[in-house]
Amino acid sequence: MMFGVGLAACAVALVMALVRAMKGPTAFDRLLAVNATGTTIILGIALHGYVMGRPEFVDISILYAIINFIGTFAVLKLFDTGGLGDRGGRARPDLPRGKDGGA
Amino acid sequence: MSLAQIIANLPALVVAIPLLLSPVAAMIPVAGLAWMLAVIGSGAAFLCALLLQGAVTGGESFSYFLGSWPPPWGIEFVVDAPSAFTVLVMSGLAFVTTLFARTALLAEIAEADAGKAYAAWLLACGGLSGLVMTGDVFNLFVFLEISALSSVILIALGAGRDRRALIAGYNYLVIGAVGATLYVIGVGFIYAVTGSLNMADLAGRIPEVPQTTVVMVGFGFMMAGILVKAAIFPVHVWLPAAYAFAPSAVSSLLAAIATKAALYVMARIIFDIFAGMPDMTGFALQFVLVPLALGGIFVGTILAIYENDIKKLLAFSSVAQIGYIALAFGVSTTAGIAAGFIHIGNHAMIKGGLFVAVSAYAVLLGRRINLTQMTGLGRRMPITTTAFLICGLSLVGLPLTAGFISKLYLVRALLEAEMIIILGLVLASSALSVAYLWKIVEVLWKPAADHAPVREAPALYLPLWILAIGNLWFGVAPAPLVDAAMRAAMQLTGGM
Amino acid sequence: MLDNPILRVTAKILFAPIIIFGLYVQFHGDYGPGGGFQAGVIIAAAFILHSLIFGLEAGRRLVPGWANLAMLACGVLIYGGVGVAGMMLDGLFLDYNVLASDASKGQHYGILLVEFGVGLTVTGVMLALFHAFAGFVEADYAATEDE
Amino acid sequence: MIGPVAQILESWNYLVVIALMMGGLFIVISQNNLVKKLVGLAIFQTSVFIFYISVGKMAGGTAPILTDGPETLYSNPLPHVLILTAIVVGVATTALGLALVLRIHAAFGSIEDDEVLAMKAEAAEPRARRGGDMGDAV
Amino acid sequence: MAGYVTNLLLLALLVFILVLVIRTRRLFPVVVLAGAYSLVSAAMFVNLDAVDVAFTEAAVGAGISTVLFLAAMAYLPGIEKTPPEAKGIGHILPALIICIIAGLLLVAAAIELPPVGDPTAPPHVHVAPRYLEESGSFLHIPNVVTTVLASYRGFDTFGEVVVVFTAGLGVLVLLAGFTRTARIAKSGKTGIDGGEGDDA
Repeated sequence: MMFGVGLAACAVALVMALVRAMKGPTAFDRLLAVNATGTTIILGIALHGYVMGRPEFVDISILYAIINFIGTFAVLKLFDTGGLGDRGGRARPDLPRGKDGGA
Repeated sequence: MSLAQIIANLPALVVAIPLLLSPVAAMIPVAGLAWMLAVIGSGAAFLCALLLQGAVTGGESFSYFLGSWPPPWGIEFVVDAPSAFTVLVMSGLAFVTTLFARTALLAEIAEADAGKAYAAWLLACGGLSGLVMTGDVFNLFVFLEISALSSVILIALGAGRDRRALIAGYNYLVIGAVGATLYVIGVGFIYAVTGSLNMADLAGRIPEVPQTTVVMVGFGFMMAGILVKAAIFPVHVWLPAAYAFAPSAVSSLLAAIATKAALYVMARIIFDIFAGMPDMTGFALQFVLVPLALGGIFVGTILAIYENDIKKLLAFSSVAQIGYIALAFGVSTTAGIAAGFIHIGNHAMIKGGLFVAVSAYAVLLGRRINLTQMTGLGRRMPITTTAFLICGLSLVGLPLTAGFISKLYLVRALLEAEMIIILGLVLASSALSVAYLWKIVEVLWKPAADHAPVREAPALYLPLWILAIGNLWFGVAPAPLVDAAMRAAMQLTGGM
Repeated sequence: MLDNPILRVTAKILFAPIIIFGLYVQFHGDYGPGGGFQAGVIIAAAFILHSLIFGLEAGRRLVPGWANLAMLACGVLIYGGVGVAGMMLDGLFLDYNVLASDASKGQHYGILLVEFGVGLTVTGVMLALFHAFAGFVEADYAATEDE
Repeated sequence: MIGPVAQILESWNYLVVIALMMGGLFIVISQNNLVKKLVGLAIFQTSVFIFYISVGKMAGGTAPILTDGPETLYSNPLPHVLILTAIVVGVATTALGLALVLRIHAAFGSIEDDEVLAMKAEAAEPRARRGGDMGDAV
Repeated sequence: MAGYVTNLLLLALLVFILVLVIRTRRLFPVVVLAGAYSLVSAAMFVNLDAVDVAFTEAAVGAGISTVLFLAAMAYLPGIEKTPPEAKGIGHILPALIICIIAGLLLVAAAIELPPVGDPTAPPHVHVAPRYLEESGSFLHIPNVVTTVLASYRGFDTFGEVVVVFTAGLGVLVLLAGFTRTARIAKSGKTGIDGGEGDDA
């Protein structure tokens, strides 16, 4: 029961994060919202395991936590330096730099 | 490995040798050594295919259980007359084109890339052989992708000379991936109602499935995917650019073997997996495949007549020839299918030879060539051009060449099936194909403005003349080819 | 590359645990979700994180280009090697039953080796992909000339 | 089972997945942008994966990792294996496609299909201006 | 029941993301949305008992693919030029027709399929039971997916490894290779790869 409630809470948080991702207003709001979406899904997967009676699949959550971290980091680096390489790729004047540039 | 072990594992070796030599070739930075590996790999695969062909001459068929798991639980390789025939044609042509690839490929790509290029070359050979051997519908998808991705690499290698090769590669990749995904959707639907992935098992289970709509849709999507890969009109759009902008050596490999595997798979799906649904496949053949094949024949031929770039011209001609093969399968009698297999073999030799000759010109001229630049080449390179001419005449179907045998059997099959109108159309398109060949021949022997000295590319003689003589040989003594194709057709149709 | 000490320390702290998690996924694949492919991606992710924070050149010092190429080739060779070993021991291609005296044990060895091959190739390829993409220099290719 | 309506309700998973597939396919066919085509391809393929996994689902079943407990129902592992392979193939396709897009952008300066095609036609004409001198081309 | 509701929610999310992808013109959000699509489908795989698949999809679709797209985005224009639907219906009509026809065909077939989860459906009774049975009794490996992947269908996995290898090879040739021009390479300037290229 408790896990079910937790799962429902995750769903609510997911929707809220998505609303923020849609509304913005800055690119960083969206980025944080996408990150939060990932986090709620990590939690959701972990709780889902308990609800379904197979809690040993927490591995997936750990994996996604790692991936989410690296992914967010890559996005930030792209915003910051304009590329993922040492020289930062080409100059990207059209990339959002704190100002709104999302959807 | 002892000889007995090799004999026992021939079906796996045909596929595994090229695939396993490929990573080794990728690590070798020396172009010559990598080429040696490619020759060894394709040569060994050719030998295995010859031995396999020998093993099925008596009309037997056997299957090879990978990992010793019996089907339908494991994956099996099917060795019977059709697969042995197709794999023999493909590995033979792959071997011959590999022989000449050294000079031709190095003329067009950087030497430092050669190791990886030969690795991709071996992957394409192994992937296409696997496509033919496998008896599992999902494993077929994996091989479809191996061959597609490696072909894309090979095509994109042409970017060193012409940036349009990149677009050709991209289009082939995306169109091919969509085709493969359509195929996978079809397999998924069939799996959902049969629970099996093994071709033989499927053939037994499909007639008993109550949900006929699912079977029909599954069949349709599988066929749609394969039609894309086989470059049947109107989904042939990737083919002309891919052949034209790839390095010449790659064009000859792809033209000789790439679409043949997909055509074989098409025959396998229609006449083997879905043999238990003759109404459905008959309808699909008569009202879809035959019209598309005829469309391909005419569109390909007419576009070839108006094309000025020699490689693109040959590519359009390939679209037309693929149409002939599809048409022959569409007749769906034993004689028709046999005609299809005969033309698979002959067209591989014809197009292989023509593209090898074009590569020889390209090596000499050092650039992509259109017809005007070929003026007078017949006088400067008589030996190469004679071989080119033999293959070209074979393409048109002149008596005493292999192409004539193909046309003969196709015409006989059409007569037998009483498809007189289609017969007339085929003959008309054959006459049209003389037009584009004549266009080339005229240019080749026109006196050139400058009297350049005779210059040949002797390194290419051996493979080129193997193919040219093959065209003559199978035109005069077609019995081995025809017999093998007949056996293949008999086995596919169940000896009807 | 990035001077932020927090990031550098975080990366250093995370590097080893990610790889250990990858190895866990690799060898625990028989008992839980995971296997060579997933492990390969995770281990490659550790190296990608390293390259993101300390720069591509540092990443290349850690895994030089030739080593990377060898990784992706050797994985395929190990997988195929297990198959060939099956043939040599009078079995069929990829037949693990003959690898040990007991068929069940042979299957265990076979699966372990094969998964290792998968892991090696995938690690190599993912790393090579990241380095090729992030280190791509457009200007080098812009000069491609048609003929 | 009971009637067509009940049947549709029981297959809703399939129906939504088919809509997703076609959405992905639509992006691949209709879009001009080469990157968006690849994204569409990835979505198309992922939707097909969901279809396969739905086929393998067993009501009341659990993940096909055996437990010591009493009689448990397990979902069908075969589609899972197939899709593992297909995911890998998908990422391979995406990576190769992206590499080609980068090279196309370097060579043509555009990643819009129609613009690049227009440039192709231009490139097919003789290009006397550029000459054969490689010196300034590097 | 919880599984049923979760499934519904996730499917709705997927549709939502797909619509966003079609409508968004900036490529950067499109790429991030594609990652989110993968992630949501990974959650869906967990719900449909495919934990191994979820594991892979999360690692590959949401992880590696997104990072690769991001790395590529550094060089590419960030916005789509006039999308075809803005130019009028004529530009998207053929695609629309193809998709609708294909979709209707699939729907016609899907209605006939055994319902999701039906334990008597052919896939559950034909081949798979042997895997579930033998994996425990003969191979002694609890994860049946691993057994099938590496042993029963080991050849598929061999092909899969070869595909990955091919992709790696292709990207090395294309992005760190020497295809620029054969002539540059021959004129002695081989191997200019800016320091980071593959030097093997």
